[in-house]
Amino acid sequence: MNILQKSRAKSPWILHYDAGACNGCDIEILACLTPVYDIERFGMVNVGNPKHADVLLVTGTCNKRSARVLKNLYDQMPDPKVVVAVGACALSGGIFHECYNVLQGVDGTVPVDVYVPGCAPRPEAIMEGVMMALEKMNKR
Amino acid sequence: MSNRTVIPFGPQHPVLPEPIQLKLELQDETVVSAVPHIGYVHRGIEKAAERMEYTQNVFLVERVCGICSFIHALCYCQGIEQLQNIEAPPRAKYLRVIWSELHRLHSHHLWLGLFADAFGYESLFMQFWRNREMLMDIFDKTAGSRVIISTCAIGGTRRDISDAHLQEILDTLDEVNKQLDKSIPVILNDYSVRKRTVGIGKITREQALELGAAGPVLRANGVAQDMRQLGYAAYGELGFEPVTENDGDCYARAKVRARECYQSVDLVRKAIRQLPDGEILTKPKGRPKGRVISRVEQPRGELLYFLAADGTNRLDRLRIRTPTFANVPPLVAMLPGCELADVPVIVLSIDPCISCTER
Amino acid sequence: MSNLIYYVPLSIILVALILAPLVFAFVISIVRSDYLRSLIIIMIAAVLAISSLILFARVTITHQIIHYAPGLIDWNLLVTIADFGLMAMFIRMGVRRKSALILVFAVIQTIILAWVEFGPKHTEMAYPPIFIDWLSIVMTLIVSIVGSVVAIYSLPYMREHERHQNLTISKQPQFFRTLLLFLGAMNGMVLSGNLLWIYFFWEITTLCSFCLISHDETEESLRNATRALWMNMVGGVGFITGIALIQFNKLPMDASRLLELVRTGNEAHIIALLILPMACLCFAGFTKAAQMPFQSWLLGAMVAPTPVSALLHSSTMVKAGVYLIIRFAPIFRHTALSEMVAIVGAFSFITGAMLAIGQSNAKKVLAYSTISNLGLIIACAGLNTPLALAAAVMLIIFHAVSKGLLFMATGVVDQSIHSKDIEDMQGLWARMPLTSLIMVIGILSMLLPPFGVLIAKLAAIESSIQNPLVMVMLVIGSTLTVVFWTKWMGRMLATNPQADGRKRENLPALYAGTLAFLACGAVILSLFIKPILENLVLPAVANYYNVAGMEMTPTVLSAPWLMIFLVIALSVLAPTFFNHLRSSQIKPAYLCGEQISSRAATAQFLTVADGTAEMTVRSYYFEKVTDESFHVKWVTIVATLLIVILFGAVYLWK
Amino acid sequence: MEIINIFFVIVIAPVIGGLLFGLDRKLTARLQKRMGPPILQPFYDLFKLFGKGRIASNQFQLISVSVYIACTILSLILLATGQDLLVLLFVLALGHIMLILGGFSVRSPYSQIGSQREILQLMAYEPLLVFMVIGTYLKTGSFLVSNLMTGSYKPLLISLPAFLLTQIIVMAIKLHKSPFDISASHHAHQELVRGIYTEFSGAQLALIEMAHWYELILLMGFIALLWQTNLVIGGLIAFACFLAVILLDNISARLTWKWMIRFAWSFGVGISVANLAAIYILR
Amino acid sequence: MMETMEIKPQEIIDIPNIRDVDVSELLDRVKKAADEKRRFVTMTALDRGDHFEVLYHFDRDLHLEHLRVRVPKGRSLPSISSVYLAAFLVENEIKELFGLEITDIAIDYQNHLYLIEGVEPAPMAKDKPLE
Amino acid sequence: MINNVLSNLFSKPATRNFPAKTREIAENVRGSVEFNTENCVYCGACALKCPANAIEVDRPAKKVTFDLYKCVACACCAEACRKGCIQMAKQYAHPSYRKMDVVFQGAPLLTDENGET
Repeated sequence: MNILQKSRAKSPWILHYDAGACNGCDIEILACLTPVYDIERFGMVNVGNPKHADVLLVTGTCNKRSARVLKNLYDQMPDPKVVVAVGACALSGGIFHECYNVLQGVDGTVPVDVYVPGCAPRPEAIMEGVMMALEKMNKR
Repeated sequence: MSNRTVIPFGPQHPVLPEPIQLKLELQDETVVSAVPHIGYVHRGIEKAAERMEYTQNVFLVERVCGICSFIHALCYCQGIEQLQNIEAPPRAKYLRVIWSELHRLHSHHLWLGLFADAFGYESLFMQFWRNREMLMDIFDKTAGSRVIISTCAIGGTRRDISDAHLQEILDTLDEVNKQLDKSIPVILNDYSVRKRTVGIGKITREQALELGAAGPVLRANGVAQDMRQLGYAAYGELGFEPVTENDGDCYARAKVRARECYQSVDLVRKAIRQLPDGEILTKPKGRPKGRVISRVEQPRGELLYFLAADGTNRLDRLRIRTPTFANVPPLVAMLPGCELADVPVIVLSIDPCISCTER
Repeated sequence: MSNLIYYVPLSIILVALILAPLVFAFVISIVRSDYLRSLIIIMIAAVLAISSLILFARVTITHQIIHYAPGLIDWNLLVTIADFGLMAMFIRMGVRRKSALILVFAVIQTIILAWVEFGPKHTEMAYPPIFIDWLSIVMTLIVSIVGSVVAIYSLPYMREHERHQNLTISKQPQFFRTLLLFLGAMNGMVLSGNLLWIYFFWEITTLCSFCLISHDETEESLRNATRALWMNMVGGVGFITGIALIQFNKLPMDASRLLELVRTGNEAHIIALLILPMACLCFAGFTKAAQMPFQSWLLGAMVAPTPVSALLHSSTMVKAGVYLIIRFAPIFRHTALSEMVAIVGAFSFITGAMLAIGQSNAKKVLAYSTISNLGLIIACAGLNTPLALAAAVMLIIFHAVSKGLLFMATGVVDQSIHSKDIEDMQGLWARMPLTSLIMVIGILSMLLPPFGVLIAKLAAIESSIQNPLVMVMLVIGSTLTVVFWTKWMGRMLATNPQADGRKRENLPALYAGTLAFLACGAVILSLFIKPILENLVLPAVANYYNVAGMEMTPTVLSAPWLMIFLVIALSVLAPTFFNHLRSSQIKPAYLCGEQISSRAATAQFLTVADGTAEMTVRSYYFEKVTDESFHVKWVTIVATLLIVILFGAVYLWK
Repeated sequence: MEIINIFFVIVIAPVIGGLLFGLDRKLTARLQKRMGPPILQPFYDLFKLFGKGRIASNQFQLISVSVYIACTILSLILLATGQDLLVLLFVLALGHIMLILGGFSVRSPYSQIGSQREILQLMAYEPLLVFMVIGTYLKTGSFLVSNLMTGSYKPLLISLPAFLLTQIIVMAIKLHKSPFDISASHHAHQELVRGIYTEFSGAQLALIEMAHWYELILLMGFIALLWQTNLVIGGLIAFACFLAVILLDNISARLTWKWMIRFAWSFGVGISVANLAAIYILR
Repeated sequence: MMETMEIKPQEIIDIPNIRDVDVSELLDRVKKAADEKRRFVTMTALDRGDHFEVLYHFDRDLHLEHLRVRVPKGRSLPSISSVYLAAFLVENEIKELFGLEITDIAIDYQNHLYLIEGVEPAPMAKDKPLE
Repeated sequence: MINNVLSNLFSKPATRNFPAKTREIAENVRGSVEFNTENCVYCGACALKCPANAIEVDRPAKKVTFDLYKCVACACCAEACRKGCIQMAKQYAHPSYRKMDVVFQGAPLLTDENGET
């Protein structure tokens, strides 16, 4: 592993976009930031700005309006970038997958690299998902 | 050229955990007008509730909002119970109070943390969220899940809490109370926090009533209105006085919630002390028919479910009026005249839950 | 080469610098052909520039002060007659404009002038009326070069200006007549040693500024011109009172002689006699340099066509005011007057900068900035150390170049986008790359290292340490200055990503030439500021004060300016030329995810009800804090008080 | 000697600066009862940013960043080689203004508002720095650092105590620490997203980060000047100030720009002027 | 699907305190409610096949009162946002999701509150298929 | 606040050092759905009860398809199954690079969306 790859693995900056979640997954992502889970140990920072981000965490049932935003955000991220879909809603629409204003999963809008199942996934699962995504990014 | 600054505030914005856009017009940094633009979270739950069986709807309405999911389920179940003319057993009622109040407690911790974050007090945010994890552990242990606990069922609860866990809850609450004693004074007395909250986002009592505010926003204006006064579940037996403040600004709202934290701790303790033994589930009889309005108090305020059923295993209409939906018009009234820096503080002061609002 | 300079007789140079503009002013007022007019203006400009350079070379090579008596006719008599002629004109204007103020001040001036001319004459002329030293040279260079550049720039500008007004008869002849008259008068003023001559040219500039401000003859311009006239007449009264007092005290009427007297004679006695007249002259300088509370005439002057502003602010008019103060600064050194002059100047510096923050009209920002900068120059004169005076002179030079440049560029922009509002200049970088580049250079040169204005400002702060009050005002004032300049630059640079290609800008040759000339001037002069200061200005100033070397070592000059310049230039040029963005790397701006990505060249976002809205960010003007009318009120009151205190201090000092 | 100084500045300063920022993050985490990132985290961030694909909105951004870092390094070199302090300050200001212009150059709401606020931050701290330099002049009669270092003066802190306090304010403003994280916050949980840095990314952002490291060393160098007789003590004082700023960051909310200007210009300028006045009177 | 359960005859429950009003007198009634300082809670719309049933819920001291109007399909309903500004959001929602025309809403989202172009309009109407 | 942060500084961090140390999972945690098809009679009760329609039962083909990515972990299926074939495992479902369905037909197989193994 060269220094660049090591740095990439050690410094994932996260952009979290809630594409229409019930807040369950979102607060679990936020909980990852807190002292008990403290993802900053891995250098993860929630940067809140696509232009700085390496990892896009998407939660929620995507609808057409948020799909538009999601696409825009993804486009604005610099390469290399990975997308982690978090929670049943983002994977397939979950319990809402048949609702009229729900797209079945965000992978129709942006290419998803890692799927984190659960409703809501535990913080551990989310951390695991991000780390898997980084491995994938370094293999590319 | 217009001499107003026009900027989008959201949908993707780090201070707004949820997607909502405020179209802000500013003069220098003073907000002239703010129009909310929503629809990023709309799923169509009311329609989905007509599609799914009424028993399955419990899981659907839990996911209206992941922060106060239990209370949504509670409101729904109480409505169905009314329609089916059944009553939950006493132990279930007390369990419902325990979980409701723990939800309120975790929601208020979450809010206090986010509120601190809104004015850039990161270490305070960390403090509240660290304490909140204690409550999340309780959910994990008692309900088997951290966020959406799925313990409320029509006619009672799905799970019981063992005596060992009850003791654990009491111990945790002692710790929570101790930590609150450390953190709440910061929110209430710290110079920099007071600078950012006192007098910010002020509305009058008349405005609050006129604009249909709900929950802590209303109570911060001196209106003692709390659905728990209706005495649903076991609240009637626990003795309950709503918390009110009179200033109607962000500081008063924070104070209401801070005091409610202590109140919730007390309520849970009382409920555990008075917890009767017995069944936790009454088997539902027949199918719901008729119309009913069910109201409970969410951490964010009054939650109202309108249920119409015509005797099939599906509902005819489920109408969900969430507190944030009611608090959006007051928010629109609070924003003009404030500073841009205060926008997140004011937006958070109503404790917005957009996924509730849009359903 | 040096021989050549010697072969050109001084008389010819003087004729070229003073008389030629005056004569051609009348020629041009009858020339109707655009072509011929342009030819004459360019020719005169060349003559002025070359003559001033020759004069400069001559004085710097020989290190001498030139006293020269013009021959042929009795010029003194001519000046006297012309003086009264001027007074008559002022009275006529007062009548025509129905302005009691003008009338009163004109009459007062006439009476005092009459006393000076026909009253008891005690002193004989010690030196001939033409007096050329380093200061005159600096001023001549500015007037003749920057002024000429403005004159050339006016050619296309006025053509365009009149095209918009749909005039039936062109007023350009009058305009250029006044312009040339102005330049001639300025040269005359700075090259004269005799106070009465200076006064005469001084009053001509007052008259010329009135004509230029009222050029468009709109209601507003006439009103503002009238105000400019009476305010400058107040200064004129101060000037002539000063002259009268000198005559009354039986002192020589000659700048050169006065300076000498102070340097050699029993100073205390003479200074005591001179201090009140000097206060009067400083007062005159304040009015002309538009110091608070006389700032309103300069702000009103911006209704005139932009070249007029460029001229008034850069090379002429306001510079006449500071010239007068600097000219006599050594005389009132170490007096209460000097301290007060510094405070008045510093006050204008800080309040001008403060008021500029609240303005969105480019010309108004420039006007307040001029007031502020002239305040700084006057503060330097008041600090009255060799270093401070050197700083003042450097400021005069660099301010003239940069401010002229900025006004001219604003004029070009105005003719292109039809607005002087800074907010409307948003994204100018994409639409008019050349002009905005020049503007940015102009602004940077007013503000930051390694440009001359800043270096001079640092020297000013360094010398202000003797006077803590002035020092505090200078420090805070320079901070305020940063605010409005940066805002302005930011607005111009604010472009949409993927703005449809870089348009090549079609700038008329005369515009491009004049702008580029001054922009290069600002850069090149800054590059050589250290040798200029060390080899030319500082020795001259030391000599002026009759001190051996500098009293303080100016540490500001010891900085490795060349290295700083190189590093900055390199850091600008490297990414400009060697690090080009490919179009695929250009991404639209972050608009919270709601930008309209297919049209990234706009800053539109989707909003309420899926409609679109244009993202606009306006600069901050702090309307509540910088309410102009409120601040102008208290500033006027405080500034008036300061001037009262100034005279009081002079009185007490006796 | 000069060469060694310059080498030290260009190569060693960012290493120390990066480590200090790493320490900042670690310490902040510990103050919040977290484990926090490894102390080398800023370097990982930096290398990663250099390896990112390049995106920008216009060419000017590249120029502005390049001038920003060049000026920051230049001012540090000026300090290390004992040059004029006043010149140094304005070279630093040039870099800062170029960064602001870079923020302005994109029509993005947060970057532009961030730039506006950055001007205000500049306005808040600039006089405090200049006053300190003037205080130095009053004691030593020169703006030259070399003069200060070689002359036999008592430690400046004894006669200029107020400036220790103002330098802490300046450092907090410069490093965007609460309560002064107004134009851009480190935590991105701010109404302006990343404020002035919103539109910079990849290598540009990395250069800005690096410039911050230089800047931190510069500011600490400034504080160290207050104990110029023994730079080890000076460095320790500077380090203590740095820790104080971190602590301040963790015990304060973000305040508004109005408050910042009012505070910096009343309290900061007030004690600076009082200190200077005391020197004038006692002289 | 679920095994069919026998439906026991049970008392039909309906919400108390409903007052039926005509569309024409709605605004007057609402104004009266406002004068009596009732807090506007929300509105509920129901699609009853040929007409919409719209309920206005008001609260006073935890006590709910309701107004009910029936609007035939194709007719429009006046907005009450001039009296209760708070109603603008729910009125937009009903307008968009049910396809009931509500006129003069204080802030009108033009049927784009929740849904964007391309999503089927009026999804809550009963004639829309249940998926 | 200063007391709080300083006491934080001098006490142990609250961080659970995941993944180096995983914490004990409480009893009764609804982590993920676990199928044990030995006793399965393909009655379809689980599919009927599932609010997210994550389970499909093909009775003639004796096939159960479980879509992990729709599952909301409500444990309704586990409660509905009379044969005890479905349990809630304590461990949470791990993330994956590809979306995969869990199909049971006799023996459990892992397949992706296209039905490939």
